Amino acid sequence: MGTTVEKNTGERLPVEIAGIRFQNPVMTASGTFGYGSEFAPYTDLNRLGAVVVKGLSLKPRQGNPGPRIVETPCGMLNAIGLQNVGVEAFIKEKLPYLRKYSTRVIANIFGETMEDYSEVARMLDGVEGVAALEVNISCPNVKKGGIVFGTDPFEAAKVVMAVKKSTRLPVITKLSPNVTDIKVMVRAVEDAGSDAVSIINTLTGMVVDVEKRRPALATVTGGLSGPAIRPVAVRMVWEARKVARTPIIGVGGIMEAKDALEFIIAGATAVQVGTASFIDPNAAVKVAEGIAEYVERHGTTVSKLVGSLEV
Amino acid sequence: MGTTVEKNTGERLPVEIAGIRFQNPVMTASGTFGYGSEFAPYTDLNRLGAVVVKGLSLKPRQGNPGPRIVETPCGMLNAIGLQNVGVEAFIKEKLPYLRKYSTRVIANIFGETMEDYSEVARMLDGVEGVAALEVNISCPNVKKGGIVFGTDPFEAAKVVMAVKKSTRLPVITKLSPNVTDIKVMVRAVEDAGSDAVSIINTLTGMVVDVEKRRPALATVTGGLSGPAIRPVAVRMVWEARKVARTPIIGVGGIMEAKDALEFIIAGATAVQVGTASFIDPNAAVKVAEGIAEYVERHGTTVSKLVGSLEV
Amino acid sequence: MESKDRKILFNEVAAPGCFRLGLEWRSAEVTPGQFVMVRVSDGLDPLLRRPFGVYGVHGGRGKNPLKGNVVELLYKVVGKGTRILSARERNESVNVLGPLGNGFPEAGKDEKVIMVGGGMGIVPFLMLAKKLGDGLLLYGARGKSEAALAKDFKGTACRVKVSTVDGSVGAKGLVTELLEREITKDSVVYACGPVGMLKAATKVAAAAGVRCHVSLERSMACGIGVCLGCAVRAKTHGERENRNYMMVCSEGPVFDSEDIDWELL
Amino acid sequence: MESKDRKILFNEVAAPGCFRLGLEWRSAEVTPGQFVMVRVSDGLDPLLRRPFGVYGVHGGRGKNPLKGNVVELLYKVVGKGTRILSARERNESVNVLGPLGNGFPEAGKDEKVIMVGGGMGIVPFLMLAKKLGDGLLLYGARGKSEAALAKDFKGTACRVKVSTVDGSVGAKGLVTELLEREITKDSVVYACGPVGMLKAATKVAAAAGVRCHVSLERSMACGIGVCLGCAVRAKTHGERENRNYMMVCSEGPVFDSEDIDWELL
Ligand SMILES: Cc1cc2nc3c(=O)[nH]c(=O)nc-3n(C[C@H](O)[C@H](O)[C@H](O)COP(=O)(O)OP(=O)(O)OC[C@H]3O[C@@H](n4cnc5c(N)ncnc54)[C@H](O)[C@@H]3O)c2cc1C
Ligand SMILES: Cc1cc2nc3c(=O)[nH]c(=O)nc-3n(C[C@H](O)[C@H](O)[C@H](O)COP(=O)(O)OP(=O)(O)OC[C@H]3O[C@@H](n4cnc5c(N)ncnc54)[C@H](O)[C@@H]3O)c2cc1C
Ligand SMILES: Cc1cc2nc3c(=O)[nH]c(=O)nc-3n(C[C@H](O)[C@H](O)[C@H](O)COP(=O)(O)O)c2cc1C
Ligand SMILES: Cc1cc2nc3c(=O)[nH]c(=O)nc-3n(C[C@H](O)[C@H](O)[C@H](O)COP(=O)(O)O)c2cc1C
Ligand code: FES
Ligand code: FES
Repeated sequence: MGTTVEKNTGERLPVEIAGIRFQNPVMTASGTFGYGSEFAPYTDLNRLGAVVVKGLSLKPRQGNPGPRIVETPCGMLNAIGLQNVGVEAFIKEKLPYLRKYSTRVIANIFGETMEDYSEVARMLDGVEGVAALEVNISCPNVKKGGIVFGTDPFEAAKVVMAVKKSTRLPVITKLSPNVTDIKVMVRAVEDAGSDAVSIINTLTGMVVDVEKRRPALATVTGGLSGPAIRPVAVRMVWEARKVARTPIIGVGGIMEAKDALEFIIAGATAVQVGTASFIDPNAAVKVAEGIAEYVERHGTTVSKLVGSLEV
Repeated sequence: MGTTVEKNTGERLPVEIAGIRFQNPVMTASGTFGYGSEFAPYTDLNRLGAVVVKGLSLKPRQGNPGPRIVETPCGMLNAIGLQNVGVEAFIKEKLPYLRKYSTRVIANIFGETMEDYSEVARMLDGVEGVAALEVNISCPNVKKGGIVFGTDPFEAAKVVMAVKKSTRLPVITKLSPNVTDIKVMVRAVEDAGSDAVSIINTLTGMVVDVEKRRPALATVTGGLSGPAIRPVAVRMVWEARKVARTPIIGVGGIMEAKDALEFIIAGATAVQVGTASFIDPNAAVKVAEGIAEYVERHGTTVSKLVGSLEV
Repeated sequence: MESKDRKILFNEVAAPGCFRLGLEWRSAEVTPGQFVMVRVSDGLDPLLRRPFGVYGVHGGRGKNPLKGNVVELLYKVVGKGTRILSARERNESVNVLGPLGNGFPEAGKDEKVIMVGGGMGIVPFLMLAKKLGDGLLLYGARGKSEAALAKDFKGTACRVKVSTVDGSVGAKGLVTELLEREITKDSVVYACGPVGMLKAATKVAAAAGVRCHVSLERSMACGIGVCLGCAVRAKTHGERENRNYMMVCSEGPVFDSEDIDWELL
Repeated sequence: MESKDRKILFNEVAAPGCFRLGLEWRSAEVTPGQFVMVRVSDGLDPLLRRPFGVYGVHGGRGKNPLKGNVVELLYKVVGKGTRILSARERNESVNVLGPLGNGFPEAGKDEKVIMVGGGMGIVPFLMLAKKLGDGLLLYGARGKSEAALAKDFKGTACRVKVSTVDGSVGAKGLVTELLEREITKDSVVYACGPVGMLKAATKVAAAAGVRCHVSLERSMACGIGVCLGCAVRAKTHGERENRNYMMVCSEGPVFDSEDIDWELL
């Protein structure tokens, strides 16, 4: 399943995904860790498994009007609108900083058309310091009336194929939870050549300001993240594990090591910490520390824990 | 849209669904209010819009082994397994008590086969004191390998048709949120004759006990309810409103009047209070009181508020 | 059977990590073994109430130990909810639902009561001891500091024997080993504590041919028999046909140990 | 720029519904107008930190009003988070991230500073007044009790004029009407308060042909420029092409009022 137990080194934390070795299974989730540098004053980037950067598009994007965020019970809704500096500025202005660290960098990418995806992938191909691409398919396909790529297995597969053709980098597909059957999506993107899957992106949600009788977000709906969604995310990882032939990266509501371990035991080879980094900029490193303590205490390794749930 | 503004009476709270008038828009959610009598020591049943009773099946059901519940961030997972006394015992032993109240009674029903659904519906047809049926389609179809009726528009429509044929009572279809597009489900059940829809049942989720490396629930996965899911529920009501021709009953994470008003403004004609009743057995009545205060303060009526969101 | 805000009269350390919580309660009446559901904070996290047994009722007229205007709980900090509760201050209020559940049944005329408490399982027995006016408590404490709780029984006519696994106080070993030594043909056993202890107590009682009543714990959402979340499997099938589960909150928490399917607990 | 547990030295009522919170802070250094993000409780609800401006820094050597070892906040209870914060006690700790943001820019040599504060918008100006050593504060208070906060400026060389809408204290009317009367060609306006007030102050300043800097509030998740949640629309397109949004937390909270697209706020 793409996971190698590092027996010879005796190390407990490293995991392998799509041929890349990560020093520990804890990554930052795209869109919650900027381009990495913003967190350097608060945390030690070298102690992360990987930094996944804010989603990159072909051209810079300005994002949505405000309000863009609203708090919800144990969670938050966001409608940032995928504001980002664009892939070119990322390579020129953001990546050089990240190269100073030993931590892997994963570029999260998205597009509004198949061509966009291909083109962004091509531009990142062979760029020093980028270890893999994570393809965000939870975006509306502007050519198909805004239907989200990630909720249709055929469209999702086409995006993955387009990206795979444009790069030699390992491709991680980030799946949307807003689907009836996550297993169908996993199979579709794996058949299209995806090397790993990240599960889950945000659930679509909405908050109404009842005094104003208006949506709390300018875009009406937004993406729900944070601990509120964790049970849904863990369930989807567990379902996906039953059919997946490639490694799974678990995401959704991880606040502490115990939460990350839920995902790993349910079948994730690695995890991403998202919203938690807003509340504690050192959260991801603390999660890694907590996992280290757990595997030590249980005399096991992360790789052995993956999918070790007894049902 | 099935909603009549009670202009002549000047009353602010009543709503109408499928030709039935409810004195206020607040109902109890199935499975969270027993058969009503259990709450009589704590709350005034006469002040509710309706009592929706625990899901009824043809035969009594024993439910799942424990653990059946686990707390989650701002929510809970349950895997009760639809334990209930069966439709016959309900009519004989539970309903007579509820008839003493002026509050409407809605019988929530489910089955494992189409025939089950028909049969339960038939048994409740013409029974005094039952105002409507709410059909829970979030159940596995044992004849189709356990695929959930409520995640397939064709199966869902077939269930609704079967029930409609077996009863003259108004039929409310309770939809599952575990679908890619709630609009497709709304259209399917409406075309099949459903008189109203309840949105949403629980989201499927899972919790892992990381020390034991076992699922926290005996059934591995369970239904997520409580405030954590409210943003998803409100969003689905709003999406459904765009296509629905029948009234919507909003359910999911309502703890106080403000939460209920989110649903109403987004498009729900009535609401159901679920998990909140566990935390405060008087929660539903308090929600009704808070809605009364709001419509008074805003000089409006509930019927006028329905779907009044300005986007 | 009320859901009410109750003023905190005291909330103080009883033993390390263990607190006594006193609640103002107009005319409380509690059966030993009953419990209450406490909403530890008004926020949404933790969402659900937490169940706690009643440790005592004070301030009643005529010294009836089951009636009074102060309800005392004894709880151990084990997680988020109990941690938050332990930080609540005097004069603040907490919402409390209860008293709930059945409590321990009356002992027969000729039965001699042996109470077996493990850890916080001691809670229901202080009231029971006061009510009985005699009896024997076998208390399996986790260590010296927990064992000190036995002092609370000084005012009762109940004999107390303590055991600790490490022998630091009282007999060394399991409390059910004490039970084996003390049990007689005319005993009735009332047990409360970890499942392992309850199973062992059940066996000892069965071997001696006497009745055993156990107080069970399950995760609870409602406490009043409606969520059906706290189910335990019943052993007696025939009589209870089509109703193999019992709710700990509303049919218990005290059960005849013979009614429980221990294999499935 | 740190995320740290800070001991609460005091948390006391400053005016009805309004609290002063003192935090132990080893060598704090704050620019007037900066803010901190406070985690009001360790629980998950509320989940996000809450932003508060810094009201004062005390205990510094050499009486530098921008340095010290106590950071004081002034906050109003408006919802769940501030209610929980107001219940936190002395000697407890809260986790605080900051100081964050840019703060107010230096005034030009010949500029006379007019500070315009509405409600809690008074917060950044106490430090600014101390730093400036002179200046004029126009304070639109919500009523008598809030107006009492003006007393805190007694120790500064800053003149204070209060207005209330009902005229219960100071001038009757809007604080921006006071501004219209006080503004001159060599003024520079610093404003903090509700959006309506900021818009009006911007207009008054523009009419007088002077600079106006405003401190904005938006819902915030991170406070450090990464979630991109606190965006406001910039007016100046040319220069900022493809970058029409500014982040209030990291590029503000203080902006030149000309840079803001007020229509879209
Ligand atoms: C009828 C009944 C009476 C009880 N009486 C008492 C009492 O008098 N004094 C007392 O200290 N405790 C009592 N308990 C246990 C008490 O309810 C739990 O310790 C408490 O709910 C834990 O809440 P928490 O948020 O601190 O822990 P959580 O964060 O919810 O859990 C922390 C740890 O405690 C365990 N836990 C959670 N709930 C329970 C439970 N219901 N039973 C056992 N372990 C649990 C969890 O598995 C976990 O390992 C009683 C439980 C029941 C069902
Ligand atoms: C940079 C900055 C500095 C601030 N400085 C101060 C200060 O010095 N003193 C002070 O009292 N307050 C200040 N605020 C406002 C303060 O952050 C909010 O009042 C607080 O977050 C409300 O939290 P709550 O949980 O109590 O309210 P919530 O339950 O979150 O909301 C209650 C009500 O307050 C409103 N509200 C929520 N957040 C904000 C916000 N950021 N701004 C305005 N209204 C809001 C909501 O719309 C709602 O109507 C500042 C805000 C920002 C962005
Ligand atoms: C403010 C914000 C911005 C996000 N931006 C992106 C993004 O650009 N690309 C992406 O694939 N996911 C994005 N996400 C989703 C997260 O990476 C993650 O999948 C989700 O938040 C669930 O994890 P969490 O609960 O730990 O936050 C964003 C999430 C948030 C909260
Ligand atoms: C313990 C429990 C049992 C439930 N049983 C049923 C049921 O029998 N039939 C049904 O249609 N829904 C059932 N539900 C779903 C609720 O009616 C409701 O749709 C869901 O809990 C979301 O609302 P809430 O967040 O307000 O609880 C149950 C929910 C819970 C928590
Ligand atoms: S806790 Fe709900 S039925 Fe027992
Ligand atoms: S609050 Fe996150 S970018 Fe400003």
